[in-house]
Amino acid sequence: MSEKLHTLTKKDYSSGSDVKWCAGCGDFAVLTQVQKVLAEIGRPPEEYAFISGIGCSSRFPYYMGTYGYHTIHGRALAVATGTKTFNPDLSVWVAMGDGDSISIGGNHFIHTIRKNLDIVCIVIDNQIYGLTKGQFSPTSIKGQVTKTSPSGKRSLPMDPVALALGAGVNFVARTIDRRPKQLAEVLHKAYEHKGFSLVHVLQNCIIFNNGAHDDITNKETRDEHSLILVDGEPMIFGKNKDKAIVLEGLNPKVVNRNFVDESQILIHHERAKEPGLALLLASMRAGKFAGSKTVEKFPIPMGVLRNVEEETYDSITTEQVEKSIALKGKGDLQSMLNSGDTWEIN
Amino acid sequence: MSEKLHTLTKKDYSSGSDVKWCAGCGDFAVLTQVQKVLAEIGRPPEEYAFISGIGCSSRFPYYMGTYGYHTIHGRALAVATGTKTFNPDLSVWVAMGDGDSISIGGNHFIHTIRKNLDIVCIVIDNQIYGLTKGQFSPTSIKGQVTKTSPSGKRSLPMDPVALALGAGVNFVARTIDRRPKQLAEVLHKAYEHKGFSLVHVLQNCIIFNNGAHDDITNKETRDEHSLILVDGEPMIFGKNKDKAIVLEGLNPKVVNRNFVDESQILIHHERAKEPGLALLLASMRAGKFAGSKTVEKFPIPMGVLRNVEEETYDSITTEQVEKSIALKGKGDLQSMLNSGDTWEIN
Amino acid sequence: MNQVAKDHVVIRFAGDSGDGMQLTGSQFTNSSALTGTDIVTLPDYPSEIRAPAGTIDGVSGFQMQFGSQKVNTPGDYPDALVAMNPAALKANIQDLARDGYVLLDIDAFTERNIDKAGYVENPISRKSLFDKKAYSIPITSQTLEALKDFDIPKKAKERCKNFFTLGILFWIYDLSSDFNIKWLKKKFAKKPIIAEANIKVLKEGMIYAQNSSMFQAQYKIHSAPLEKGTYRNVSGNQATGLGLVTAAERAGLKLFLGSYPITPATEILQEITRHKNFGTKTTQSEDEIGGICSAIGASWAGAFACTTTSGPGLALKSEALGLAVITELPLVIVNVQRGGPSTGLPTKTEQADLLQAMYGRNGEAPMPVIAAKSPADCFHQAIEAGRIALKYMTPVILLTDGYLGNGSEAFKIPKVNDLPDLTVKFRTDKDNYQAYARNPETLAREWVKPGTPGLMNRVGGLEKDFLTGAVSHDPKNHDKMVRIRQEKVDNIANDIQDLEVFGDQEGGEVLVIGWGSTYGSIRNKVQKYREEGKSVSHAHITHINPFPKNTLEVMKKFKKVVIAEMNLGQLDKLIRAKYIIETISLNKIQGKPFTENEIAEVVDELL
Amino acid sequence: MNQVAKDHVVIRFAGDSGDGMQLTGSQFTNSSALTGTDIVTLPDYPSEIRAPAGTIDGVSGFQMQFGSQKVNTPGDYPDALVAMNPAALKANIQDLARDGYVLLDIDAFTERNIDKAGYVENPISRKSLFDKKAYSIPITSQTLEALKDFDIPKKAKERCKNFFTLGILFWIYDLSSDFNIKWLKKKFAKKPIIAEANIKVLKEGMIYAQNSSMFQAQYKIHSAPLEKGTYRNVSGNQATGLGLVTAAERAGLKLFLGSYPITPATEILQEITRHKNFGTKTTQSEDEIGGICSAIGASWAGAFACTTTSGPGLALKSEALGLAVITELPLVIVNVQRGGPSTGLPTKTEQADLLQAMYGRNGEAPMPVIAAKSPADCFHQAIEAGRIALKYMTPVILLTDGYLGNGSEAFKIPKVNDLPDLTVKFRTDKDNYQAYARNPETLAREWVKPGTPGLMNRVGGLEKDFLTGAVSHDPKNHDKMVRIRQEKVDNIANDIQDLEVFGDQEGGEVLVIGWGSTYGSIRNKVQKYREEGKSVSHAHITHINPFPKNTLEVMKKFKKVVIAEMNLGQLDKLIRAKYIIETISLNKIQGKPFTENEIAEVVDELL
Ligand SMILES: Cc1ncc(C[n+]2csc(CCOP(=O)(O)OP(=O)(O)O)c2C)c(N)n1
Ligand SMILES: Cc1ncc(C[n+]2csc(CCOP(=O)(O)OP(=O)(O)O)c2C)c(N)n1
Ligand code: SF4
Ligand code: SF4
Ligand SMILES: [Mg+2]
Ligand SMILES: [Mg+2]
Repeated sequence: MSEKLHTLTKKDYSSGSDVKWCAGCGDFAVLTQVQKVLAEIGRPPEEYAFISGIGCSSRFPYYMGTYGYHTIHGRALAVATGTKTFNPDLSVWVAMGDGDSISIGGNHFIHTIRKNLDIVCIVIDNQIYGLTKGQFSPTSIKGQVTKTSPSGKRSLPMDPVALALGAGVNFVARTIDRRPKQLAEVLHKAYEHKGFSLVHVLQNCIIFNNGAHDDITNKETRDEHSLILVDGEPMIFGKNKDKAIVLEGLNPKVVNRNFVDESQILIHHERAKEPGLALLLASMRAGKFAGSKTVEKFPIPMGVLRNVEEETYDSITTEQVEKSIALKGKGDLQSMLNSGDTWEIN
Repeated sequence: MSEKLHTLTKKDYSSGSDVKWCAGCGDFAVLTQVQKVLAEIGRPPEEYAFISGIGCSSRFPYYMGTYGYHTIHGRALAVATGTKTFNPDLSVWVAMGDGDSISIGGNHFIHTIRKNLDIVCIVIDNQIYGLTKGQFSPTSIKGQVTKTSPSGKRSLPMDPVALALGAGVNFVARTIDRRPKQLAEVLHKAYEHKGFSLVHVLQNCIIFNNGAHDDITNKETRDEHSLILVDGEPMIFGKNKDKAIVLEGLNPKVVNRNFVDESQILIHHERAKEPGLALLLASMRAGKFAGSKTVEKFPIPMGVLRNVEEETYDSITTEQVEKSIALKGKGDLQSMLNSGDTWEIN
Repeated sequence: MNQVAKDHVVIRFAGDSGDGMQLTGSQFTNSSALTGTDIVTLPDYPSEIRAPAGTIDGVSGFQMQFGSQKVNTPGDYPDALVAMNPAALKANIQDLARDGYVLLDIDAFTERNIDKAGYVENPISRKSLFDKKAYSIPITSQTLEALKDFDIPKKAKERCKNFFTLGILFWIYDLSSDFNIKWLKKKFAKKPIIAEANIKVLKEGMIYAQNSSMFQAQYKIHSAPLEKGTYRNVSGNQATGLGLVTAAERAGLKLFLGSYPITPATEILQEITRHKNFGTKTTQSEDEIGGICSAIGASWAGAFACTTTSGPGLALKSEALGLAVITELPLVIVNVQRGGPSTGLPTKTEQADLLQAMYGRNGEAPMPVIAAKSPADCFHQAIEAGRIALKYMTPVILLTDGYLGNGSEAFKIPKVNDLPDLTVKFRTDKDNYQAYARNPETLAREWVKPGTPGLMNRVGGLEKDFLTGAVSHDPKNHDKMVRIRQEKVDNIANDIQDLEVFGDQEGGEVLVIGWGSTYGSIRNKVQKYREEGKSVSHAHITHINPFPKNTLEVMKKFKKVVIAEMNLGQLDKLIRAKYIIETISLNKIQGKPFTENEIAEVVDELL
Repeated sequence: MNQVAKDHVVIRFAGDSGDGMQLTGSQFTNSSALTGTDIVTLPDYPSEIRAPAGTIDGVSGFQMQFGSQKVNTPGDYPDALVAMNPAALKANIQDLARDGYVLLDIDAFTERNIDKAGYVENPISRKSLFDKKAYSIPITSQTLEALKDFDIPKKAKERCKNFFTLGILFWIYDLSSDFNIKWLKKKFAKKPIIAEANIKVLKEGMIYAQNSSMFQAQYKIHSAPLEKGTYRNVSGNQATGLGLVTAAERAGLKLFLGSYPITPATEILQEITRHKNFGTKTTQSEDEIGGICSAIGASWAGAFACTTTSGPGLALKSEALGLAVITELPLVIVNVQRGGPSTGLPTKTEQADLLQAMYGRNGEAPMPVIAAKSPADCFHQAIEAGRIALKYMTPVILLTDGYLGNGSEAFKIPKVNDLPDLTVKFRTDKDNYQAYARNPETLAREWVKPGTPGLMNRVGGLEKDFLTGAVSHDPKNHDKMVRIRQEKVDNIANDIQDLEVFGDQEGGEVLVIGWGSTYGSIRNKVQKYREEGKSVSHAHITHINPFPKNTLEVMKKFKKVVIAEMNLGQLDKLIRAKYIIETISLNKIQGKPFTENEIAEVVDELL
């Protein structure tokens, strides 16, 4: 590390390149918070590797004053797997769009989660293909009219959070470009979490899907439509904090807070060992699921849904290498070549 | 349909080709039950399309007396998407191994589920790569020693059922090669279910992973390790039916049946609209999850976990075509070519 | 007012992404086309990411050429440049023809904009910055003035300014505004006030030009001697989409398209999605592999199946292409080439996917490859690709590129009955069916639709018996099958048009061979050579695999053969390998076709 | 007993998958190698799916040749065939050399087995079925008899029968059983009774052969004049794995391998996974794309990164290869070719991925391509691939094939210090760093490890400025970069060995050019021609992209150039396109290299 550690600021994590997103694009907020959080963490910029795929959001690495790799569409996590497994000392961050991460990149998404690679993975979800100018993505809502769905999208959206839980994720949070404080908080926790840390950021594409998240950003409606998760606290929401989530059998239910006993209200535990609570929260898919016959409307849970730890892929890999050295001794090339059944020709 | 409908038998659904699986391979049981079930359904063989990828299990179509396509590794569902969307009259069945379906084929797996394509999808899971002679697969257990994990597999297994639920599956069942009756029952239900129907079949690869499912097939242990789901019935298991599942908060718990009130025992409802119950069942991952810090041991739930219906991709596609014809009239080539701004040169 | 007749004119419209330059350009194009001139257009979108307004990165352009002769390209150097702000001026001024002029909105030359464009001082004041003719017109203020009585927001008024520009150009080139006015009324049928405002501004523009003393002359481009018929303006991507729908109909089949968005191919998917009333089904897949695989699944089920993409997407489809080859199913793959390698230059054109199209898959997996030469030709080559695919039961790759896909030209609308009949017969006869028995002439196997009673069969990616189609590991059978798959493709040479020579039919000094979108620029230059009496000829290859049978014969008639392509010599490699003939490779990899000068640099030396 | 000296002998071991033929074969091979003979082996596994015991589909084979001269191939036609059951006999008898003999286990010729093999009657009774010498020996019953006093299950006793066979062969070829006995003791250290049993049976086999009157002679193969040194037997896949580990060590780097299992390449991954104590890290990815992408990510982080696969897998890696090209990172891609197209013939060999290796990606994406010629050569070419990748900062494709990968030969173990020094220097100097500045000689850019203070930079798949590496859409810069990437690869021609001629150095009648695994079969035949005094020479190409600088010069010295490959003429296409020279293409696509006859058929005509 550099000798004279000046206090690192946001600027130390900026590459200084012109940022080329559309004015008003939600990506700016994510960039700002990431840079701010890195400054707060205080590790020198060279220890970070930012990796992305292709998409508006995937331009991310170009704007970071760290090492960066803008790879190909959908493959950021696959590339990151090599980077982090090979050099676990790097702090590896991946930024991707909804299409990049769970359309073309879906297979790497679920498998990098399964492996529990120790990285921070930010999925910037505008529910549209931005860079290619407005086709639907897996997260677009059913019936949504886009350039490739003029008669309406034909399938229900895929939820990155639910998918990640299905793949066995240990840290997952959801937040939104318009809640910078929560975004920063969640990024801090994601950084601190050992293992794959998914941060799902709802983001507004002002050009091709403006207002997709209006219900949870508009002053008038947002409090009714979002459930801010606080570890150890009961799940209460609404402008007047008058609504609460209770359990009815196995299912969550929205109730008027005044009509239930406080003790009945579900308490959030992000570190609950069992995945039940996180799964339940992930199953609360707000109004976005229009057209579904089986999904009820709920406020959308935001914050850290789950935060537990398991061994990471990169650390087990390193451990296996170390064990092998301990067992067989540090590799010696000549002995490796000479091993097995050999014979001499004289 | 053919004029003289003779009573169809299992044989009518066999291609008559020599079956080339190893003696004792669990794949035989699956083949037999599928042929039997088709005979019971009674539709003529030409109305079925069996599609597979690459793997031992993917030889399936060659043995069926129906139309069949043995495609490439991991792509069976992608091919099936075209077949079924184009011709919804066909009954499309896909058979794949664990590697084929959720390793290389993982992206098509989650997206075909998301689209809710109306097919039957059989994942034959031996927790190993059979055809390539014994490398680990995503479903292999952590620490498992295989040809490519001589020091033990480095990650927890991926569970096809949990993954499918994360992707939003509406019908999902789990069964095993050694329970032919349950297998047949589940296949019938999968066929009847409109939409993507996942049948996860645990299967024994006698050559490369023999005994992987011993705990749930051995006479002595199986009743303690499997929870047979019966719609509308309480969840009871154990050799002496002395164990039961109850809910503790949001988490399932195994209890001695004698020490709880019958009414506390969880009742299985495969048609529950909310996904909570299915998610809870999927989170019960039996002893296989050795090495996990967060997963408790449970009996493995077998039978239909979830069975609800949503609109299917193929039917909405057809509907959109029909609506377009109703609106614009049946396509006329000359008018299509002449549409837009035209001018005459004389 | 004096009127000067001109043979052809090139105009480039440039402004901020929000300035509506694409619209202005196409409106002008259509109005001109209506007078019977030939037209070719090319939009130039800003590179992938939207940049801040007013910057060079945010400039959007649209170039068009119209002429009283066949015009083959949107032109090398604009005769007129419309620059709606300083950035547009800066980004384009260097391309202006020697005697060209600039038309600019002086209102946009504010200090802030000048600064954003990266100019140090106002370029208009500094004569030396461009010694070109410039018409500085207060377009924005004139627009606002014209609309002062309209009760609409100022923003909406400002948005009309491109119609003021259009009006000026209409006057300069003596075009009627009738078409435009009709279009505005239709477009804003629900907001008549906006239609009115635009119409008002358009007319004021025309009046302004007429009254101003700036313009010394009006230019007149007479109608071109085009074939009689009904025309429309089509882009290559649109034409490809229409061609595929047409091929399906002519085959009596339903179209299925499996695709994944990618620049610059996405519009084909978007076009086809609009024609559901033909029974067309499309699926936007999770990725390119899903795109081609779903198409293969549909083809197996009896569809006329297609997949569309650009270079990186074609790379992803490599493995599945092999499956289509070995299971011998019809399939059209459209590859709209862009700058490579890797993500490369996604919005620029290139011809560097040819060898990938030929060889980008494991094993011996031959596949016909054809290329369209102009936006309208995309329509015909889409049908040709369908014809070959269906007749020979094979995947076929159709190569176009960003220049063709985005560019447009006048398209003579064919009479449906004049189009090839591609009628397909499925096998339904149960007797003696063998899945890999071949038609002795085409070597195609028969197509059976799943669902057909009595013909149940299984296909797959493993090598198969030459007759039954059952899996076969027999070495001799494999050798036979590898050769027969090659023969089937080679054999198509008997069923395609001869290579035509433009120029010296009996041979001469130099033959320039091209393929794909360089057609127009090569043809123009060769035409000039010939007008100068020089022995330069042009042959343009549409069928690349297999080549037309007379290809060698044609080349041998010329002393020198130049192969011009936007890559490092890919067609050249194929020709040399096949014919063992000395050639001169002319390469340019700059995201655009050759200028006349660039061809001259090489060809002049040979004369 | 009379002993007959023999130059070389080819033995094929064939039996049911469970009969341990691979083991028997390699044990015999090692015992022979210890006497100093040269050896080459080739296993022939049953096709992908395990078939019922006793059937033709279930037959597993292992062929080996040993000789008192360099033997280059496992041999065309076996001199001895060991057939452990009727199916093994039926599947192999047609390949037996004219004067070859069969050794069979008569106990296995039960009615049931005869029937399963598809024989109508007992082939042994029907003399006409094979007019070859046959030794029918009651191997199973003799084995059981030998073990009658052993207290182990009958199954376990039966499993010893292959050692009885081995004993017989040891006697016939006068080999010592010492090595074998040692091996058994070690292998069954924990089950000494099994070791004992096998040793007993082995000795009984030798005694049986000696005592039986069947065998008129013992054959003696004297030791070959091999270079002095320590040898071991390696398969090509093993050698490739060892070569990659070696290259990393010689470069002072850690090896990273990202791979996905696929026949016949999986063993390389399996081999490398064993050498973790070198700091080697491997990942079995979710798919081939994950395999190459993780390798690219590791290379970017400073690893010596590799990915291994076979044809269909290489197809899937196409897109990512382009990313490695444009970001100019070192990477070794090993492609173990198999029969194509599509899934094709996964267990058979072929050379039909060459053009895919050359051109299978979008845009102009040149990449060095080299090929190994024998199992042991895989070791050296893995190092050579590493050398080029690291020195030139480029992905390199190493082509081997199923024949090399599974086959084995005697490998002279090099002294580590004699191996090339591949030491790599990472850039750490902060001053004046430009990400795309190039070494003027190699044209390589510098390698910076993320983590290095002060050198933070961003790379990616978009076209980049020739110096700074920043994204650039400039047309001229793109043209320059496309050409420089090509030049960098072409330039490697200055840094590789000249093409060598075996035969007429000054030129002659016929030059046979080959590449890859056909080396042995071409060399053998050419050697015979030369012994007959005929002017036939052989040149074997290792570096395919770029070719050695003297390639044209070499070819021009010969009247006829024959290019022999296991495909439809892929190297031939490259040579013709590059050198515009007439060649004769000799092709075979039957899953195995040429026999001498097949070469003669073409070459004889030219003499
Ligand atoms: C292999 C490949 N396929 C397709 C594309 C085209 N493409 C680029 S970005 C993109 C999707 C962008 O959407 P998303 O990932 O949601 O990012 P956003 O632009 O919305 O931030 C697509 C389809 C590509 N570059 N490469
Ligand atoms: C593109 C590609 N990659 C790899 C392979 C090699 N391969 C064939 S089957 C298989 C996995 C088989 O395992 P699974 O899917 O679990 O099926 P099983 O054989 O166990 O039934 C692999 C890796 C291939 N054929 N194609
Ligand atoms: S198109 Fe949308 S996502 Fe892309 S930069 Fe613009 S606002 Fe942001
Ligand atoms: S290898 Fe395993 S999965 Fe494959 S056929 Fe044999 S027993 Fe079945
Ligand atoms: Mg998006
Ligand atoms: Mg398996």
